Amino acid sequence: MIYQGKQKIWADYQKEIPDDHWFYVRSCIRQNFFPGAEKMFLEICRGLLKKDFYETEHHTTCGGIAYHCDTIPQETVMTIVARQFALMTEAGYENYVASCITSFGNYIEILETWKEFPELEAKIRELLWKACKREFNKPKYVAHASDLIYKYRNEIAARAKFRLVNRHTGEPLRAVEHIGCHYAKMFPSRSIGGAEYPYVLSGMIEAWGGNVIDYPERRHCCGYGFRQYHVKANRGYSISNTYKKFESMEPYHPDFILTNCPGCPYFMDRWQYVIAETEGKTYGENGYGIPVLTYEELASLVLGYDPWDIGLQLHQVAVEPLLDKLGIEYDPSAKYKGLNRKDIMRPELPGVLRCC
Amino acid sequence: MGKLYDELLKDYRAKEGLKTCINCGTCTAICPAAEFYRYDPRKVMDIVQSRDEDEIEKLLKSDFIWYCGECMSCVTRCPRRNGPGLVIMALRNLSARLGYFTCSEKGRQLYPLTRILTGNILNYGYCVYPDTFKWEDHKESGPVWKWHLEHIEDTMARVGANFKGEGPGVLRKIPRESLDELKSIFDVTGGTERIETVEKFSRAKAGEMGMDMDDYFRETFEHASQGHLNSDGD
Amino acid sequence: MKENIVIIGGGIAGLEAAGQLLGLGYKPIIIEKSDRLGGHVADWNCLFPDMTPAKDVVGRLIAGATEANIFLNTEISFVNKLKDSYNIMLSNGISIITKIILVTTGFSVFDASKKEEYGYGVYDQVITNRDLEHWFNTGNDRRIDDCGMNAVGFVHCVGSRDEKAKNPQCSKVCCITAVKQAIELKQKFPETMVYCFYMDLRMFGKKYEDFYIGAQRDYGIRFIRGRVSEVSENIDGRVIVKAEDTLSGKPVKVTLDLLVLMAGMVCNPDSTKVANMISLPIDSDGFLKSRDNVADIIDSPKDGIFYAGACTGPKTVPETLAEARAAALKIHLYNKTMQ
Amino acid sequence: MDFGFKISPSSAINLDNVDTVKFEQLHDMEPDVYKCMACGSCTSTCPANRFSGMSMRKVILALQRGKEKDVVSMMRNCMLCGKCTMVCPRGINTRHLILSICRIYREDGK
Repeated sequence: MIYQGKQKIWADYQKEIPDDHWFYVRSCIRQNFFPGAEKMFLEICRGLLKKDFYETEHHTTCGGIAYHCDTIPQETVMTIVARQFALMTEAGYENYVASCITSFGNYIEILETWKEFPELEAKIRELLWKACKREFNKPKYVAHASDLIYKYRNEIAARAKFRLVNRHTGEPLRAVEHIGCHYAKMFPSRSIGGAEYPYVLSGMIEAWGGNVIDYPERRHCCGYGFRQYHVKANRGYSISNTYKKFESMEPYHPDFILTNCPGCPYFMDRWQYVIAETEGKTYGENGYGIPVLTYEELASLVLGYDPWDIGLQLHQVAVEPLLDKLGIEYDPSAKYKGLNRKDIMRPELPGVLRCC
Repeated sequence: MGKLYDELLKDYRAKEGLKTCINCGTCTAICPAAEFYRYDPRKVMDIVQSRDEDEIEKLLKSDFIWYCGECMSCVTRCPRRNGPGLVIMALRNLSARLGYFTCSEKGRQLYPLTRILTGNILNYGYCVYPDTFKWEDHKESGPVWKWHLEHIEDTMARVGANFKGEGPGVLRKIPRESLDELKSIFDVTGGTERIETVEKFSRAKAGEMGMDMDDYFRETFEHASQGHLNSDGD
Repeated sequence: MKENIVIIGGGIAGLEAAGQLLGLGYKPIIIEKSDRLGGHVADWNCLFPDMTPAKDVVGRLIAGATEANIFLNTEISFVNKLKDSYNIMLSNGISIITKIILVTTGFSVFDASKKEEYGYGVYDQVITNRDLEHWFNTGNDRRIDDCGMNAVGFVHCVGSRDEKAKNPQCSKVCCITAVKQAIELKQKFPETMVYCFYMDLRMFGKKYEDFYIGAQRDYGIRFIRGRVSEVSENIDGRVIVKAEDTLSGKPVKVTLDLLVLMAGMVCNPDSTKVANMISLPIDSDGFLKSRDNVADIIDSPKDGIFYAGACTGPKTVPETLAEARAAALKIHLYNKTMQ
Repeated sequence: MDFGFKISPSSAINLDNVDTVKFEQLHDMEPDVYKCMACGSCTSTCPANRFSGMSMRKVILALQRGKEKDVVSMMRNCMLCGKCTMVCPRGINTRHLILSICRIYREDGK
């Protein structure tokens, strides 16, 4: 591997990201499975870095999952998106940031399609007016939330309480980065680093002291496949693709996996559990899995937030082996407690996958 | 209705996605669906560009077009700037409109998908929502999700979510007037019509198969016949 | 005193034309940017279809052109159009007034690192056709294991027939070059499995098909019809190649010790520079535009300016030499009509 | 625990794992087998192709990919009429090749 070769490519895909004043829209999947991640995004950007991120309760799903499950026509998804843009316009913002990769891909695809077919944009403006009596300006800038954490990575590093270094060995932690397919595969020029060697997550890992692993199936989809997961009969597709990735990364012994897509961390986390229970195979050390984190979760850990405040108890794969390597102290007895240490029981332990 | 090919080309995704295919196979080489299903996106492109009406009709009625996972990895690689994934979306859209989707097992899955996803959007404003993401249908979500659902008020509160609450925040309640706007968007853009079309053809198919709609839902949601996966029957 | 004739580019086209013009009694001037003559061919080892050593060909051409005025390490700074001639200012301070210019600026090899998914410049074991020729010449490349290799692959059409690489054209010579290099590699390492990944095999030239049959029958080189989609590196540094085996309709993958990218021909930026200086048009394929692509390929649309070789599109060595000869004759006739 | 679905093996042909011993054996007997360029002349002229899917082109490809089972099942439909030999532009004696394939790949009595 020639690191300079990648740097050369990265230099071709650097986008100018506005520093401040963002209209923030959430992700359907992440709010369910990683509710702490989005909370921490705003906490870090607003609370810590004092940036302006505006959110309105009136924004909704972008419809991306329904669209990619082929259940709604293109005009419908475009008009839902147009409504989101209208909310942004009404709030007086021009920079639009999406928490979800499917959404991000959806927004970019729609804007590009409108550019190519202006008559379609005109039609959607009419439909939106008809449906909601709203008008919109197109955003000046559309970013994915990981672009912003990437942008702020050095500021985060400057405030970091922990570095991505194994405290027992002093070696940098080995990280696998997994980029959501719709981040760069359709429009490489709208990403950081391009489609082949995306830098958005690698840049964070490097800035915070870790080493990035490049393994053969790095670019392969996590296996979500929309309808291939949402319909139970198709889930063999989903797990088979994830399995392929894990088999490929196994020889590199990654300490953790970092993701920027809503689906990927869920699938890479949960399919490890299913692989363990059905095949008896685990990929971490001592029967554990490989912890899978979102970029906000990793940023929060580095910044010293409590692992249970940021929601790591909602992962199926135990994160404790990673916390131990990082030297982060945590209270095992608090992991599954509610507010004010309210007792709400705890999840059952799986049969094979070792959990805490 | 005009020819199927012409209908297909009215779809912007087909316009974007289908230029000229040279059958080089870069799409199939990295396609997650081709990796496990008996599926070859290159052949889809070749059939469509052949403009052979019979073959296109067969395609629209087949399982073949429903194997794609819409990851769009093919779009990155095509040397002719095609988007096989986009063409698949256009084919699926046409298959749904014409009711051809009920002719294949994977196509019939459009019924549960439509019910789940458009239901979530119109009822809650989310594509995925805890109230409808049952552990029983998603055992792979693990004991942690089961626990999370059982104590969702507490687990959500613990991580600072605004579950079903007023105002902004994680999993907040989407205000009624916003849900109403979504509904009227569905009404004016063909979303509602699409739901009705899928419902109508699925009902007819369920009748043909001698099932009520609940059984039909379960059947299409859960059942996978042999022969889809490459490994089947080997 | 005969007319000045300026030849821009000291590759094989420029050398051959100069040799012919000398034979016709002219004293042509060759302007060469680099410090040596022979262009790309001088970097090559053997030439298809008879495995003629490239240095013999280049050596003969240079020997035939020694009487010409040759400026090495020299570029054109600017050109002024005079009434019926051109004033060419060279980077060495010399200026030449001429009525006749022969453009033989040739081609550039496509920068294979632009096909990011193939990993040239990122993965150690990915090299180009040019790198391999260099190794044939010098035996010096740390990426090639002299003790032999398990498996080697060739990727056809790298940066050719590729709209994303902004070059939809076929580069013409890469198919036969891949077959030639595969055979040469197999001669050195008979135990190595060699794969060629192709879309079409364009074996148009004299004895090319024989070459292809030989590669199959005598060397057991495996041809896989499928464009390579992705290359990655495994933990021991070898590369994994993914394509579709389109003849069986299934994805195919293979682990290789070495992957050779057949980088194609693209228009030399120096051609474009020269074209801008003397207002020559560029054709839709990015190469210089001839007066007519069938009957007048060596004529530019401007009187007194001629082309030879790959500045107007990908060409083989014999085609280039034939054009150079034709251009010399054309210049001779043109000069006669001027007088 | 049964989740209702399982991991499926990849359909990709992995050339690293293809066993070519028998194919090399065949090549020793029939050096011309290497010369096939997959033009499909044999298939288009094959009377068995219409009803059985027999394709000499595919047989040769399947041999190289180590898919012996496919070969054996296709070969059952060959009637040894020899039309493919007449049309092969590379002059491969496909009829002879077929007999050799049968000898090598059916030795196990199938």
